[in-house]
Amino acid sequence: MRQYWMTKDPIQINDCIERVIRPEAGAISTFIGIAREFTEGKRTLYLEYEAYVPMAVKQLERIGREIQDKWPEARTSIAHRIGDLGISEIAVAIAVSSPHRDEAFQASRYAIERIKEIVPIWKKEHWEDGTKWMGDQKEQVAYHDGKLKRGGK
Amino acid sequence: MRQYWMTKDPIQINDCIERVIRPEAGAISTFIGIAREFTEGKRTLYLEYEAYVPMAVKQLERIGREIQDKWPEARTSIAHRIGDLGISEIAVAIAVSSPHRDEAFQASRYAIERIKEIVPIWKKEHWEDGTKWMGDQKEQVAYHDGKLKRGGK
Amino acid sequence: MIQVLLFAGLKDKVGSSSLRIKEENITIEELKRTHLGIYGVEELLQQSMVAVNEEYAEMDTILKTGDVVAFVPPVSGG
Amino acid sequence: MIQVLLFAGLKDKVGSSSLRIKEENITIEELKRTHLGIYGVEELLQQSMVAVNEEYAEMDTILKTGDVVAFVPPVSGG
Repeated sequence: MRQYWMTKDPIQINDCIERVIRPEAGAISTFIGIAREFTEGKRTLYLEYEAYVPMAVKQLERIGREIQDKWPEARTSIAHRIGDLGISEIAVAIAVSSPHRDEAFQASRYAIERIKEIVPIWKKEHWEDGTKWMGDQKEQVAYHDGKLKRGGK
Repeated sequence: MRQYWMTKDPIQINDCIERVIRPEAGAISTFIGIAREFTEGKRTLYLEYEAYVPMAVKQLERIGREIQDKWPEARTSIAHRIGDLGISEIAVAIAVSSPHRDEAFQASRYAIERIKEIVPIWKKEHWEDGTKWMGDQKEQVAYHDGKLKRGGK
Repeated sequence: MIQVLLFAGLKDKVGSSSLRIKEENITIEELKRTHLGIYGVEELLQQSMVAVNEEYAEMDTILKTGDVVAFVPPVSGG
Repeated sequence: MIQVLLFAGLKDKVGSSSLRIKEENITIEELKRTHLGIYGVEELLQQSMVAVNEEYAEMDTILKTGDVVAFVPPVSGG
């Protein structure tokens, strides 16, 4: 059972949760990114996600290793959707378990921030009046010169 | 459909998630507290939760109002189990949706901290060699003089 | 008549989850002192929060007949 | 032979998701300058990270034949 995957099929958060449950775990923090219909009044019809799939999986695995380095007792699972998503469908699901809640919260937050930095996935907004490939949503200067922001230890 | 409830039946995180999804939501942060088998090597056989149920529901609703005051666009749902729980069963499930992830993370963290402060629920550990009612796990001085730590605005 | 609810360790030590006390117009502090002293649970009561009719209340709240007073030992939900 | 992969806006502007370039022993920077200039995507390439064989790489990496170079425009997953 892979802990990190990309899929064209709808994601169930429980698929991630069941991969991180273990007897030492007392806390699970999950993060779910869903397709938002209204952004400051502007209406999205659907989202389209494209990815460099094999590399995206490797980068998700890398995020998992970074989390394990930072929080050794944490266990992580991440799934990301590709293709077309209707409103309120799950784009990304992250689950992190740990003995106590503090690390679980920190690690799941870390995971989504890193996804937005290093995982080769792109979102295209389909509005009523046009489309646009979104990028650079973190407004990281690091992107602009084409360099990778290093994480981990 | 109630957003906040206490139950003797197993909790599904999706029951909380479906209560907070809305077209403006792009992020959902959930927290799941599960029965941990091993705590620093000591083995728990099962957990028992007791609650002052009607008041506990009111306090969960109060936490929801506090969250709405702090993060007006957040929507919250919380379920807490009572009775006996086997290892890895869900004791508490929290889901918070919001347009963006920062508020969702903050609010779900806030919810679990407040649950541990003000909601009249008690956990009894059943170990191989005895039992104990747990209390004061936050080590809040506020408890020792019987005063309520005020939250909200 | 005032109803007193007890939970968790407090319930175990007192040996009951509910007490009925024939009093009214007394404060919670007075109720503790005059009616709960016999159970030897001073320390737990000292650590407990108190609720009247399902809402947290202060120790100087005056209890009316029919009120339900709950002693809430340090909570451990979640 | 070097394979170049393009994604998202970069793919749309170039009009292809993959290019085959008859070169070897050149840096990524040189590849960009000599073979991608014709597509008018300098700004997007400038903002992009680059990966060789599915791992992020620096612009001065020297490409061997058979390498797969991916230009990764600012990502927007999650």
